[in-house]
Amino acid sequence: MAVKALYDYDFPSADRAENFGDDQLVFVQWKGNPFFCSAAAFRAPKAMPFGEFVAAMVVPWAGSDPEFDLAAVHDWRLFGEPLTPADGVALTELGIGHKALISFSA
Amino acid sequence: MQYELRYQVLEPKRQSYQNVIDRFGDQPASRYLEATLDVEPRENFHYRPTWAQDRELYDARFSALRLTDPYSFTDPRQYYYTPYVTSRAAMHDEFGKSLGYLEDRNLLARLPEGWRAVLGSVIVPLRHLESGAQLVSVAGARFAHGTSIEQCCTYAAFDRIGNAQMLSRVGIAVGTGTDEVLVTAKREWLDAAHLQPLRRLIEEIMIVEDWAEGVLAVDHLDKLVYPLLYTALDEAALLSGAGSYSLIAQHFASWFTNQRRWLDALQTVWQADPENGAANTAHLDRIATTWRDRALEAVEPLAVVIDKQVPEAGAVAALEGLR
Amino acid sequence: MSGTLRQVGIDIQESEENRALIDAIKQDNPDLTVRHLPGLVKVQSSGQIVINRETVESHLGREWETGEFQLAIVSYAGNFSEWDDDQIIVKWEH
Amino acid sequence: MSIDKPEARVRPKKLPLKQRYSLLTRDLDWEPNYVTREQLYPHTSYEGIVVHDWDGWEDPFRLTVDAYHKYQAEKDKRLYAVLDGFAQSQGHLTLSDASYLNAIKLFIQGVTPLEYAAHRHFAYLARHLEGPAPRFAALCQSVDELRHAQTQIHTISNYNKYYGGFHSWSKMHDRVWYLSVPKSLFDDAMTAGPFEFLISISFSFEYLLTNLLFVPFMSGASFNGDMPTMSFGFSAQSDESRHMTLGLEAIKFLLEQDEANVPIIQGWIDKWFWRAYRMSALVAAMMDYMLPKPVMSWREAFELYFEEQMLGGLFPDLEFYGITPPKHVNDAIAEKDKLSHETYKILHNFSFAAAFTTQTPQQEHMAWLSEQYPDTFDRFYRPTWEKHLDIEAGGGRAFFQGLPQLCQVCQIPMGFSEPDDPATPSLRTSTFRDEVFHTCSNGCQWIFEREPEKYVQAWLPVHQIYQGNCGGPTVPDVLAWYGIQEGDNGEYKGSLDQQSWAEWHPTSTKEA
Repeated sequence: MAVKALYDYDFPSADRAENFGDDQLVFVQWKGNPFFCSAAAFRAPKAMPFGEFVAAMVVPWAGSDPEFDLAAVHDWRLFGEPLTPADGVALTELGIGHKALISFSA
Repeated sequence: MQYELRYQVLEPKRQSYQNVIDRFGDQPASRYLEATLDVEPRENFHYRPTWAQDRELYDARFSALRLTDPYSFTDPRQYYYTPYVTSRAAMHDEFGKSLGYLEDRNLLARLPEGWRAVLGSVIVPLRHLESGAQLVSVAGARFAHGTSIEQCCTYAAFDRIGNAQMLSRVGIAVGTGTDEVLVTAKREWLDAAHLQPLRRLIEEIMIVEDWAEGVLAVDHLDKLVYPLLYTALDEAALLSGAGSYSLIAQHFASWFTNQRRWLDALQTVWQADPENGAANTAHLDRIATTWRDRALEAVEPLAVVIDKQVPEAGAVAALEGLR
Repeated sequence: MSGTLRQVGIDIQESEENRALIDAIKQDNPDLTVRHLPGLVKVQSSGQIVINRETVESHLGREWETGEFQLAIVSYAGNFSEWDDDQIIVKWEH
Repeated sequence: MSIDKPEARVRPKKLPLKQRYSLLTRDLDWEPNYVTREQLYPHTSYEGIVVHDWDGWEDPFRLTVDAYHKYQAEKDKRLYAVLDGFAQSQGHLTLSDASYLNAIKLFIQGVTPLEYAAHRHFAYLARHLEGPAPRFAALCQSVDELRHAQTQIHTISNYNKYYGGFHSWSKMHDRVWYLSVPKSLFDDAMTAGPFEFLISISFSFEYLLTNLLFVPFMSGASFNGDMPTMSFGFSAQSDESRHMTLGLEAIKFLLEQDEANVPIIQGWIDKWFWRAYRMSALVAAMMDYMLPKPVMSWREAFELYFEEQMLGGLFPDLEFYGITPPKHVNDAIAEKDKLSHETYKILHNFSFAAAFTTQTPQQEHMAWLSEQYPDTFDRFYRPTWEKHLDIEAGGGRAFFQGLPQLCQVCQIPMGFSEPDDPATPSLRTSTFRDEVFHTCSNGCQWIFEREPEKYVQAWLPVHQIYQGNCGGPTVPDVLAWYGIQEGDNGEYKGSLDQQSWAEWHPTSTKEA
């Protein structure tokens, strides 16, 4: 349903990919851990290798839970579907695009 | 014990809200300032209005008259809600007493014939004019930029409906407690020749897009209507045995004095604005050119009718003095 | 649901002045339930609540205009089906 | 008429109240013919609402301007006497605890600006609705709402002198992350057409949910020694009952005007119930977690004010017009045992970036929560709070080290669970113009998909920070841009407010 307006109501998305240049937003959820109220949001280079993304962004965040153990991290998922990450592969090459939601268990 | 402490003065950590402190330093501020300054949102609006293209929810561009800092204007009356309603409660109370006095003695119904006609055909129909002015003022309440300005428009809008109701009550009193005079007055507002220029004018002002131009156009009209009908005519009434009219008129005259205070101050601030002063002055001149003569044309027929009904009123001459 | 006896309610600020008002409401609405919450009194009744000017005046010992009810009311559930010089009625319409 | 022998003191006839009111209000209107109706009221057609007879509008209050001023001046006289007395006697020292004021911080930052927004946009209705009766009712409400904003500013002015977090409420409402929740709701309503605004705010907000939002707040204030807030709250509510009447009259009037209006209005009820209900999550958190002396649980208030009064009372009344209860109402009911816990967890996680402080509930408080929420608290929420307590016992305090994912519609961090399963987060995604959008619930997703062109514009605080629009890349940069001052944010225990409170109450025992 289009928005009813006195004129053609059409505006660009405030968070469209181009507003982030070579970067993008990625959301990361630690499944089954209510210590974190929600998934975290990160701005990361599209070309950032997955391993670097985890080390530079996910670990400092998840590590505020004293029970976090990087070695125990498993079952990565992208929008709920299984994801096979490879540390050296860029986020976008893994299919992790702008505003993607990925999750892990630990 | 905290008991003792209650008799000790605690040093406040700050005297006012930060936005007030930023303007005036850390000192106690009036309730008017705290309730007015910087209250209107400024930025980060989430969605665009469906009813106005190329505008934000709050936008200086709703008028051509602009201020670098909207809060360079503050209301000289320092009205926030409480002093406003308190002052108007007193005004309506006094008006009610005046009217009650006249009603108890049936004095309005017993005005000289000419004066009764003036009330019925000129004064009472103006309740519709007030109602139209309310619509114009309330656009300012929504679209003016800055709380200090819109707040004045808000109270003015409410005043207008109050004035319309006072005039209506006069009409009911002239009709000895019936709606007869109101019904006739409305018919005249719609059809009588002497009221049509005025009605046309207010209808055209009601559709002016720029809220400030609308408010000022009404003001050009007010500057004729109020001095003529509630000051000049008041004096004439006293001299020609219509003291009852004077009892009524005084309340409208004092309202107009009150209304002038913020509106004159605002125009001064518009003209003095460091960035927009010259453009504002040009707009104000254009607005005056557009609406002042039309106001005069609209009020003249009223003066003519008054003089016809009450030859000693001298309304045409009085209007001449107001141009 | 077809019942005309759904609950209606009025929340009234607790104060000396309003005590007489609440007493008047109790008198005119025998089925009234009264619940005290901090700062307010919640009255509820099945079907409707009636407030009569005369009853309020008799409890208050002075003249009372139905318009003054606006100084007392905090909230309500229902519909003002009547509000004139002598009486206020809150009930559901359908 | 000439009278030779004047009769003194003839009591004129008295017009019946209803007729007199009509003469003083709607009879002021006239049919324009120097301009067209379309020129005069250009905003009333595009939403598809059909009105055949504006005179069908009834206003049971019949308040004339003179009576309005008389009653309102009296109300304010009483209110400001309480404020002055409280300030003069340093009444803030008799609050239950300084932590109580966190609720009031949330109030001035989150609610007072909405009062102001309502003031401005009821003026819009007073300009743009075609009928004189609803225009006058809207004008009264516009002026009332200004009153509410201002009495709140004045009430809280005294607290602002002694405590943190109150000082920059207006700027914060424009900038701070959690305040985009209420701000976006009102922006949504105000950017809609006049009829949708009327249904969203007058009906869904004022009638359906105002009791739930305000009355427990004010009872909480009373119970925690905050007489000024209780006084302004109840005083405002007395105006609110007029506003509720406007909301109820608005919906009945529009439904009676034309059958074509019914589905449009049903859509707005569905949307706005969920929008307003989602925002009420902040109130739920406040009621259950922020009051040192809780007065009523969210669950109980929801059952009393919403389920019993609205679903049990109002909706059967609206059924007559073919209106059904809001689309996602069962999700809201299913959430009543969870909402406050999940929301306070969000605030607790992120209060390092807020202008209030939070604290982990202590054992006594948790005992109350488990009593109020026997089905959920011990099983789902207590373990996490215990974990926080353990960390704190070791001298730590865990915050969320980063920024949260937000819901595109309600803008609350995505911290809610599936309606029927507290253990599973509720996450919804939609795609529009090749972009993914995340929402927190069935309700928010439905709202997004109904009008994606609107919600793609949302100014989401987290994304704006990442776009570099909020003062800079670091947390201190953003906090400075928010206007947060030292001591406003973080953990309550050890905060400046708590230290001052301890200093001002030297003999009172300190809570651990």
